[in-house]
Amino acid sequence: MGEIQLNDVTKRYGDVTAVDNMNLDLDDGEFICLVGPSGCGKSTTMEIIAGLTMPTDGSILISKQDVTNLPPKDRGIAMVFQNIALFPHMDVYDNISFGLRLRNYEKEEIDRRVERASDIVQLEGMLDRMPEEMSGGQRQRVAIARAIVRNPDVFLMDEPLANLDAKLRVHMRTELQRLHKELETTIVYVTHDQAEAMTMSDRIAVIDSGELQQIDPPLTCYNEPSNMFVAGFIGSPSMNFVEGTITEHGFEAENFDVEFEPSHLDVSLGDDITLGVRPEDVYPIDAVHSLARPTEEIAAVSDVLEPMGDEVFVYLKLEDDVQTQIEETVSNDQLLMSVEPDSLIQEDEPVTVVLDRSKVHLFDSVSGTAICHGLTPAISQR
Amino acid sequence: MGEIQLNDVTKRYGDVTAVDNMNLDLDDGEFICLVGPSGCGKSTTMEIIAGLTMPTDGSILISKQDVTNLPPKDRGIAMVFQNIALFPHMDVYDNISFGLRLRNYEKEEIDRRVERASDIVQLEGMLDRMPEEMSGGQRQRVAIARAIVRNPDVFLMDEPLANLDAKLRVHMRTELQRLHKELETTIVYVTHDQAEAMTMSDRIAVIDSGELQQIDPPLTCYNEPSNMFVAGFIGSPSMNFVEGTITEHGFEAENFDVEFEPSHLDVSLGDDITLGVRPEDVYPIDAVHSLARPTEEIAAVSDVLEPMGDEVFVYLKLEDDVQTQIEETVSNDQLLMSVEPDSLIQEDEPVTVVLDRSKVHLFDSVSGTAICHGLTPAISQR
Amino acid sequence: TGGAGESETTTGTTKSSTDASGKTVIKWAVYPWIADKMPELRQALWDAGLSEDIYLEHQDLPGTAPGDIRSQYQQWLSSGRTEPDILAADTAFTIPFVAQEQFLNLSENLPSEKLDVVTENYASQLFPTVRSSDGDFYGIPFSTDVPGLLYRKDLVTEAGYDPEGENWAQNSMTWKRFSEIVADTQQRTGTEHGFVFQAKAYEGLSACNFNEWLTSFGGAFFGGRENLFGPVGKRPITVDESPVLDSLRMIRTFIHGQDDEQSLDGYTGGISPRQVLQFTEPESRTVFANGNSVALRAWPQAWQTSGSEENYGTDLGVMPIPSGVSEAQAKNDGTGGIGRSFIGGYSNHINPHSKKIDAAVEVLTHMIGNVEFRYHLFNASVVPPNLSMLDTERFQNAPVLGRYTDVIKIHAQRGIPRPATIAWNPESAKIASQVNSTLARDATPAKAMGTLKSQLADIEERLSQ
Amino acid sequence: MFHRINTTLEQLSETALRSPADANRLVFTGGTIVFVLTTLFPFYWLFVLALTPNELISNMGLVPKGYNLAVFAQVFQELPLHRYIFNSVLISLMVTAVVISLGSVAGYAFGRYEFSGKRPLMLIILVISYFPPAAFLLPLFRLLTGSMTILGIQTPDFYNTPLGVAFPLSALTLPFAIFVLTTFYSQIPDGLEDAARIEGTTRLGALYRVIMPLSLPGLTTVGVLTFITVYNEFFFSFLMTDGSADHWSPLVWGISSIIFEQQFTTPYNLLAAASIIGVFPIAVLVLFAQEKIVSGLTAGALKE
Amino acid sequence: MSTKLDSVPWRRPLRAVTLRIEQLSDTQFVYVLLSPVFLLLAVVAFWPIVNTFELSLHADSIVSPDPIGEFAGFTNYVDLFTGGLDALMPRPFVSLSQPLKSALIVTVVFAGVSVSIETLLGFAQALILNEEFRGRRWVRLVLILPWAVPIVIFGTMFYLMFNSTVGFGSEILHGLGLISATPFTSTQDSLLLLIIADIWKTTPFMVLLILAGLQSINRDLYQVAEVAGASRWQRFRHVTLPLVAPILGVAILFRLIQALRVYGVIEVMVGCNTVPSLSCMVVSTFQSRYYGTSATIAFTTAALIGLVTLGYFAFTKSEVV
Ligand SMILES: Nc1ncnc2c1ncn2[C@@H]1O[C@H](COP(=O)(O)OP(=O)(O)OP(=O)(O)O)[C@@H](O)[C@H]1O
Ligand SMILES: Nc1ncnc2c1ncn2[C@@H]1O[C@H](COP(=O)(O)OP(=O)(O)OP(=O)(O)O)[C@@H](O)[C@H]1O
Ligand SMILES: [Mg+2]
Ligand SMILES: [Mg+2]
Repeated sequence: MGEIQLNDVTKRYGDVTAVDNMNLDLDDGEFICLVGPSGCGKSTTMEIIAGLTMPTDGSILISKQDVTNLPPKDRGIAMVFQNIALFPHMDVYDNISFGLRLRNYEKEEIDRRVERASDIVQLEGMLDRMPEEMSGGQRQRVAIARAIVRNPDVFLMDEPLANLDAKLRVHMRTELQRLHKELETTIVYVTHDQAEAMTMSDRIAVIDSGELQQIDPPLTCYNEPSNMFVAGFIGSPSMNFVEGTITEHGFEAENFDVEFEPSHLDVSLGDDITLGVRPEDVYPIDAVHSLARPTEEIAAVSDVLEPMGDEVFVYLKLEDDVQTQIEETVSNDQLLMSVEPDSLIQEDEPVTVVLDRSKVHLFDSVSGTAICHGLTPAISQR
Repeated sequence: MGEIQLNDVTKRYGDVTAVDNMNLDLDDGEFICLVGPSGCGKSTTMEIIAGLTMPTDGSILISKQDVTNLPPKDRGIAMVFQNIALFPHMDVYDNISFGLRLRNYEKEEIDRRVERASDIVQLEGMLDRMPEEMSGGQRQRVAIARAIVRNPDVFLMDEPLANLDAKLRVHMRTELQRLHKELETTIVYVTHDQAEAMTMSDRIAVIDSGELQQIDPPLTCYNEPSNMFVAGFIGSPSMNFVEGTITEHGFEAENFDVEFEPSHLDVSLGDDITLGVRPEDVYPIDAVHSLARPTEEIAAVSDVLEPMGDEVFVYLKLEDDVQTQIEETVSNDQLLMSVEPDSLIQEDEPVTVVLDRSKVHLFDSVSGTAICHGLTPAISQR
Repeated sequence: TGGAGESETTTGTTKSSTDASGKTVIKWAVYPWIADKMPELRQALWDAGLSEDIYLEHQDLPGTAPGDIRSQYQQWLSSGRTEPDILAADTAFTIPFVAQEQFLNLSENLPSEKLDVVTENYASQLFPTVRSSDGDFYGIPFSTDVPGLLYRKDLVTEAGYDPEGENWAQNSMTWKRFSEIVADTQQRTGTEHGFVFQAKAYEGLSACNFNEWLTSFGGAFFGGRENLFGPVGKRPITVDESPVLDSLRMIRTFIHGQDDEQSLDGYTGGISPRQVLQFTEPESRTVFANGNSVALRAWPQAWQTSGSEENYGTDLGVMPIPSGVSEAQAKNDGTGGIGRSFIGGYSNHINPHSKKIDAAVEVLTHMIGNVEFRYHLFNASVVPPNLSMLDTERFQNAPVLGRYTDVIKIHAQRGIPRPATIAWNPESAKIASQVNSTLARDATPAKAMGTLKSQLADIEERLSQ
Repeated sequence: MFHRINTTLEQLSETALRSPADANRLVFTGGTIVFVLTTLFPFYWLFVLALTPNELISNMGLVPKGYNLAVFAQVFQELPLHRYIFNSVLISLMVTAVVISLGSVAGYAFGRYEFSGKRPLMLIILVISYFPPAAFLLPLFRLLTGSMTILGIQTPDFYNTPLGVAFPLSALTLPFAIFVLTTFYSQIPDGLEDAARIEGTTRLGALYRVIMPLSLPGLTTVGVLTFITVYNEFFFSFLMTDGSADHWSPLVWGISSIIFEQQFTTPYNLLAAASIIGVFPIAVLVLFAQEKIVSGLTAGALKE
Repeated sequence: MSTKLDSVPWRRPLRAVTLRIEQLSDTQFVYVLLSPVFLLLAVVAFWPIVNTFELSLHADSIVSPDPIGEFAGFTNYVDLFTGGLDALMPRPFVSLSQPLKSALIVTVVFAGVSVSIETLLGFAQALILNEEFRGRRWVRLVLILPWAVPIVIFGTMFYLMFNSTVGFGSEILHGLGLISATPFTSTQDSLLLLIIADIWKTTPFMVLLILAGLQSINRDLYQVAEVAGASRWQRFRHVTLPLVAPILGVAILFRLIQALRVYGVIEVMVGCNTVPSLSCMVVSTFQSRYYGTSATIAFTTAALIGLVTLGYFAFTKSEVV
């Protein structure tokens, strides 16, 4: 019940390949988040699982049964659509109960379930509103209620919380998790909210341009991204990347070096390597004592400060004459650091920083594949 | 140019009051975020400014001119709609250039602007796609491009980034900020993303049930929320609230006390008071040394741990036999604490915590109004 | 009007009656206006010995124009419908049906003595349309249709004329004199129009009005009378000859006056409104009925109405169609002189698919020679095919039509039928439009008739037997 | 009805005059009034004809020459108009039902699926409407009056039955319905059908529960147009019934028989009265149906 | 997923069928959907058409009881275009010397003029009915009602209106110098009156369809256009027009086809002799039992309409077919 398997699934629209030879293997009762940049094929994957889109190639199994040619209604799924798709001619009650009415449930049972679902999405007094008379977030909640009112084998949820405010989103997250535990349903979930992906899912599937990049538990993806794409995609703000080469002292970039013994890694001298480090693993020098194994000091100048409430992002220039490009992925001369809000760093002053060795990632610059996660004492040893 | 003033604006749909006697006064060139729970009236406010919805009461001034009865096209606005609403019969290029073509711009000028806008939203090669051939996020980006291609006096953006992934969102944020600086346009922006609201806006307007609660710079809203609603709404995860009463020793709740001299505040003995403290201002006892003025120690038991990558949320039970209710707003017997990911706290073990006195907020339990933000040394002095 | 009370309520087109139950009902598709007379007609048949178990029921004709009825009959008969049992058909279209033996052969079914009655007494002009080439009857003539020239006796008298004294109903009247009288009366009495007739481009123009005009001038469509019924393709076409042209010029003069460059000398013009070019029977009758015209060319139905007590009564005069040239001057035999009216009629036929052929035959048998039956029909303005009946006092004293039996008899003797051959339908259409267009002054009579001649030649050739 | 229209016109002009500056409003109101008047005028004329005693119908002006209201009763004595109307309504309903259901199914197939042969098939259907109805008369009459045997089976005799008219008309009005419904159905966003199917409908279920309700303006229009077309059709009605009210002849037959009744005079007043009465059921239908032609049926459904 | 369907006995076979249908692939499914439609059309439309075509390959039967003459191949068609059949028709098929009196040209002129005007008026009226105003339902009723008048009636109505002995219409138009005093005798005048009558009668057809199209437009798009600065006209030009275009296309297409087949109103109002449309020719030859000729004209008419519609598709780049 509820296992989903995609075998070599490909979907092409003309010359656009929306899903590219995707293989997925989801266990029954798993909570999987699909993440990836806009247009990478998440929704298409969902639609293929649901049976709304026929794959160009490949087959789909649900509950160990080949459903590639089965209509959606026989696949035992419920879905929250990215575009919400309420039935505009039905009021909220009818929208939510649509699937139940189709299945000829008893009136009382329907009422009970609708009440419970509308309670969960906090739409109690609104059952007789028409979709047109509701706000964007309210509509989205109706869509969620419509899905959860049923007991399918699989839930597909495409950005179900995108239009909800932070508090409601936290609430909904909890409810969905509770539901997941209660019904032991397999859930495939698309979200752009990292927190959501991290907290809710058993595994995260990272997709880029229709190709599956990594499917692993959230912390594995965060801490051991299998390639630069995943590393850069997971975590917000994004990981810092600095390009350099392997010398016999370790890693050498334009503006700083990190020393280690290259022979302990699967690299050759002169290889183009990219070093990755997350903003929270960059420390001002006065915090060096809290680090077991810091790197060598790096001289920089603070450029822009972005206070976020609970933390402050500091954009560091490694060279003096560059303009900070806040959104660039790989930039050899700047670093983003996150510090506590009570930090004393001001804009435009020299700052010396260090990295946490155990949190430094190395990637092959050409293929992007991860070479190592954390310069363990063994590697660092020269 | 670009000042917006709402005077006593009310919008009722039947018995639903979507906007309730709203007064707003936005300066020219200001970047304002409207935030509030789903259904609180943000979109309606936007539509009223745009002229798409006639207010039941009140008047609207744009650029000091009364526009209450002016049609949208004469108000000098561009808008990104919450529901996107692309023209289904036009390709991306035509959608983006629509406003320009209406104004008979030169072909080259249109091309130039469309190219620039599509560049900003990273839709370069997609100008000849039809909306139906695009993903949700791509459509939303077209909607953004359609707005920014023009030079209006006012931008209205209703959750323009809701369907974009984190990286793209960061990129778009920067671009919008740059645009804002360049054009010096007034921007009214709805977002559910706290980070967006905090980093982008000059001021945040917090709305609840159609009523304006506070309009202030982001950090003011964060640090000095004018009432419990704002305090609870701004910041994610939400502020902890604990109900108690004023005794002669200060604040006394069921499970802990915070001592101070009540007479220094505008309260009377026996008043019902709610204490608010953000998760990041709750510290495990071993971090007490980093605090200038901690409160008294509070005994608790860790319940659920939520690792978020760069931090970990710890749900604390103040009493032993309660069930953690992750989403409840006011709960006298639990606290949420955010700690570094390398913290050693495990689930289900006793933890002693302290609060940062300078970050403790007190609210009137009945009206919700803030009484004080931070127990300054003067207040704490008994 | 409404139902005449009693059991006979008028229910749409099929008149059913309660006393038909248990009897053999024979459905008879025939003129709608005799529906009211059905009880009397039925009784007359029974009185003549028809079994009382046979109940004759009226059914409306499926249309007004002969074309409608023809195509409907065509559908019914070629698909083998069993009803109606008896079909009344316009002589305009019976020829193909007879030729194709789509009706029951009555010579084989009717008692021969009755058929003899028909051959001996009925107007012979009607026979070509009901008999096949070998002489068998496929239908029995049912009515004779003749028009007349209606005029307002009161008006002409007022203008100083004496219709009774001059016996207009029987004595010779030329178009020339007619036009003078009409113009004079029109002027003296201040009547809007003088003479109205039917000149719309329709069957009634080609078969009737135009046919009458040209015949009164001694002209003919296809040479003489003997060619009227063929042979198609092997007869001369004479529509471009001068009598025909003269007749057209006369009518143009009536309409457009002497100023028309094609006007006919000696005729008084301006007596007919241009509107006649779009008139069929109802429009022209309305003008006359409203007192806006001195004279009208019309069918007995109209005589009956206009001559009734509540209308003009005895102020209505009817005279035969005037003459263009005298019979002696006429180019063709049987043309010229007065009373060269159109003569048509209806005949009854039996549906060979009927389930009640015997009863239907019985009905027809008892119609033949049944004076009572005829009399009732006459009162419904149906002129009998057996014209000798009109000589009886009974008919001559009949309420309205009786007054005009003289005219009917003259017309019945001197009238000319339409040249109803298999080619007539297309020919009729061409004739009507050419005549209408020359009357509208779109072409000279010579040119129009020239065109018509070649058109008719095409048709004759295409359909030559 | 006329009273209501008058008051509407008054209101329209009133609003126009209150803010004369608003040229748009004025043009709009003016246009509406002109359209309403020109449209109503022939009806008014029909009314004038009905009220004028027949013998007075000539050189008519703008007002009736008499007020012979009895004509409306008289026409019921002349012919069972109610029965004719009933026949027409019944046949129209039958055809409309068939056309809507078959047309919907075909419109759904054509409007929402791409398949090989789609365009040729649509063209073939369209071709039917190229032919003048007369082209069908001969074969259809034989087919539907039991005069043919196909594969040894005698075809049924529908002469003088509602089916005789309904059958051919269903087929001949179908192409139009299919094209219109195809157009409307193809415009319903895919997302809504997807949602219905996820909720558990079959494809046809989605058609019935979502696509058809959301195409209500189009569906109503097709229904109304088909109904009226059939109600007023004369070619096949004359072919397949004998004109008797008891034999399922439709209204047009009945009205025409007023003309046939008398060869040489046409009782125009009766004709006009019968027409006014005959148009009445349709007026009622249109009045109710137009409420279904409403805008914004898909509002609030999608975010895209 | 419990369902109560099975407990209703008669539904079980139905359910089995729907289940089967649901399992079909899209293409199979579509053909299953279309089969009843094509079955009906095959019997009641295609078969008669084929039959009629066969008829057109036979000579007319002039004297024999058999209504169908001998096989003649395509001679009827050849004759039609070379004028050989003109003899059997009230008016020539096509004649350059008398363009307005030939069937083809009259038909095309009628269709072209009336459909263009109906489209414009229909659009204007639909736009009015699309607005919200008090009494809209009544105005809608009024504007749609002409379509409800049977052809016999409305033909007679207009005939009487322009008949100089009854109505005053021709006097007015005559006074304006538009027509002669007896318009029904002239093809030109009759054509004009016919077009006026047809416009009155069939504009509602366009109105209804366009209105339905207008009402189906997503209102959000107007908001977007308004905010983008579109004037009333621009909203019409850039939003309304392209979005009703599909249904407008269908409406024009079918109006065009109907107009090219015009018959009834001509017969009733002005007579087929005065305004000889193609369908008039079909009917008149049919009624004369020239079945071969009639079928030939019918097929030629259909082919002509086909040609016009193909031209229309090309011109509008329509996606309809
Ligand atoms: N047409 C309407 N009829 C009745 N109520 C309406 C209508 N439109 C909006 N509302 C109500 O007005 C309130 C405000 O709606 P609005 O769209 O402004 O909310 P919002 O703040 O944008 O919410 P969200 O974040 O969910 O988009 C909501 O409670 C909504 O249900
Ligand atoms: N009908 C179509 N024709 C052509 N390309 C299409 C079509 N539908 C989707 N695509 C393309 O396929 C790719 C995948 O689309 P999909 O909707 O799956 O993206 P997504 O991951 O859901 O993106 P988002 O986060 O923006 O919703 C996109 O690049 C999109 O442009
Ligand atoms: Mg998507
Ligand atoms: Mg909103």
